[in-house]
Amino acid sequence: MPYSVRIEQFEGPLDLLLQLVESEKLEITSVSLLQVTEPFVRHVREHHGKIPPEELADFLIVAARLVYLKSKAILPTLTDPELEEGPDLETQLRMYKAFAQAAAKIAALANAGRSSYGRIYRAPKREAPVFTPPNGVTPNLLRELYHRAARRLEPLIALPKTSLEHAMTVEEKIGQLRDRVSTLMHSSFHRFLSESQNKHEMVISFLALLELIKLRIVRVEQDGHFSDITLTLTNAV
Amino acid sequence: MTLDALIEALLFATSQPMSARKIAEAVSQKPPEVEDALNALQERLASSGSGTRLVRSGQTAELVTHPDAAEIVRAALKQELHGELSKPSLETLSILAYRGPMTRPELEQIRGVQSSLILRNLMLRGLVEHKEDARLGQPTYGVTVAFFKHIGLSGAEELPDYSELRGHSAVEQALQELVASHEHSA
Amino acid sequence: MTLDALIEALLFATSQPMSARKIAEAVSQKPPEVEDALNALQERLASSGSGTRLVRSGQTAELVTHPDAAEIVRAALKQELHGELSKPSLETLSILAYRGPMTRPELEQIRGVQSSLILRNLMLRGLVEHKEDARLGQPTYGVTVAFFKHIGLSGAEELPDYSELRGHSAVEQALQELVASHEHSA
Repeated sequence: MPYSVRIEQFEGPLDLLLQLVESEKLEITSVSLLQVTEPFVRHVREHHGKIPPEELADFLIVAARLVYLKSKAILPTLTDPELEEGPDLETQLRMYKAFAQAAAKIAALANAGRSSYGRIYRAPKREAPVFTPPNGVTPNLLRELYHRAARRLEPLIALPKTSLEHAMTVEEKIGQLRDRVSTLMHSSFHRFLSESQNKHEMVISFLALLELIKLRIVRVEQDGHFSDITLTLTNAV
Repeated sequence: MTLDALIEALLFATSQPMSARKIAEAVSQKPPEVEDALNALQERLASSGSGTRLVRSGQTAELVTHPDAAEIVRAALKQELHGELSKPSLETLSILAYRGPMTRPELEQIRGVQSSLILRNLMLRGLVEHKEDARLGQPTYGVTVAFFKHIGLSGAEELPDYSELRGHSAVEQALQELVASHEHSA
Repeated sequence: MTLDALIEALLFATSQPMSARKIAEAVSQKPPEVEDALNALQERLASSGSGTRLVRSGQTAELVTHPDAAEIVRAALKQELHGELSKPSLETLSILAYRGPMTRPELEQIRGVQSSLILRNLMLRGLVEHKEDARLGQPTYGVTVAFFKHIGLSGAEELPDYSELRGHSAVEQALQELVASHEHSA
């Protein structure tokens, strides 16, 4: 499917998050975000194949930030500078909501059909077609400008591929994790996270972990309030 | 909105002289009402310090610029025709030289920007013209022979690295996306 | 003839959006005088019951028909209603209309999603354009005069709840944090 069409079909992660919060008739608070973490992650999982590849990473990042919030609630010592970076999700969602409401008003204006129209330019009749070449244009300048325009397209064409490379599939990661858990049996949550190479991988690890817990493949154990979480493979596999 | 304002908008947008009968049809009013409104419009433009005026000859009416602005307006239009080409115009010219003839959507797909005004300007200057072959139901545009001659070439083939750059893979792929999106939306 | 009438005649004759800089050149006046005259023109058209109005976005101005005349003008031009804008398009246009010009990372910070394709799409449709000022080494984007024509407003100030959203404190905070994190990672 061409990139120009694909983009129109799916709304972003904040839109999804806002819809979930509103469908539960909740205010936007840190607590309500915790409440919609599960449906959000479930939605991302279920619509995985339908999310445009260039947007997948953004959905995963929001999912990761939600899971991070939730994990922090049970494991207060957990901190990750990267996931803490930038405005918090709550602020971001409030801001998004303000613009989503404005967009609805703009939509009403657009649909009212009250457009303005400019003039149609009509060349004066008496002026015969003129030839007024610009100064200083050379074949080499044309070459340079054309080449530059063509080069400008390259990142756009590479976009779906680079985005996909960014967002490794959750399923793949689950497989890896399952293998790791089978061999190790015990795996520390902290170590698990620290082994992630970058933010994106961490995001996926988070999701995969959540997945495994929900599928009852992994059991999460925590000895004390501030101690590390231990991951254990259950008999389900 | 008053009838005279409505008629003003109509004459403004269509940009050509219109007969009172056609105006009456367009605004769904009777000729006497239109006649009154045309008088009101003429008077309002004259008394409100407008830069435009209503000219009437026989049964037709036309909006034109005020004669006091004639000199400046003429100079500006001349400047548009003879001044330096803007960067976007030069880029458009180079894309049409290497890759033309092409349709406007194809050109825009490569530039990534809506380009109708630029095409209009390049055509007014005789640097770009409609070519014979239409594609996807759209007219195609290419640079004129006169322009090639002006830069000392007998045709596109003599442009530096012509065959290599004409088939530039990024350009090729962008144009294929356009075809694909057409098929998709069809 | 007053400067605002002269500019009205100029915009009428060139029949396209013009930047304040180009207008200033054409009428041989300084930018502040042109700015004042554009305001006066906008005011005069609004208060004299004109069928036309001045639409402005950033530094660009265009003379267009009044939205009250939309139906009649559309019929006379044999134009169809504009196609509906998708939800992501509306969202992006709204953010840029209220808060623009802004860079792509700033836009993405608010939308929470990668936006290069939607920006490209809107630029192809002529609803969004690069604006002159770059920030953080990035180009900035804003809505065009064509966008305001489409929704029948004369400029950003007429947007619903404009001042409220323009100064939205959450937006302010988020964008500031974005700048901070940029500086941090730089």
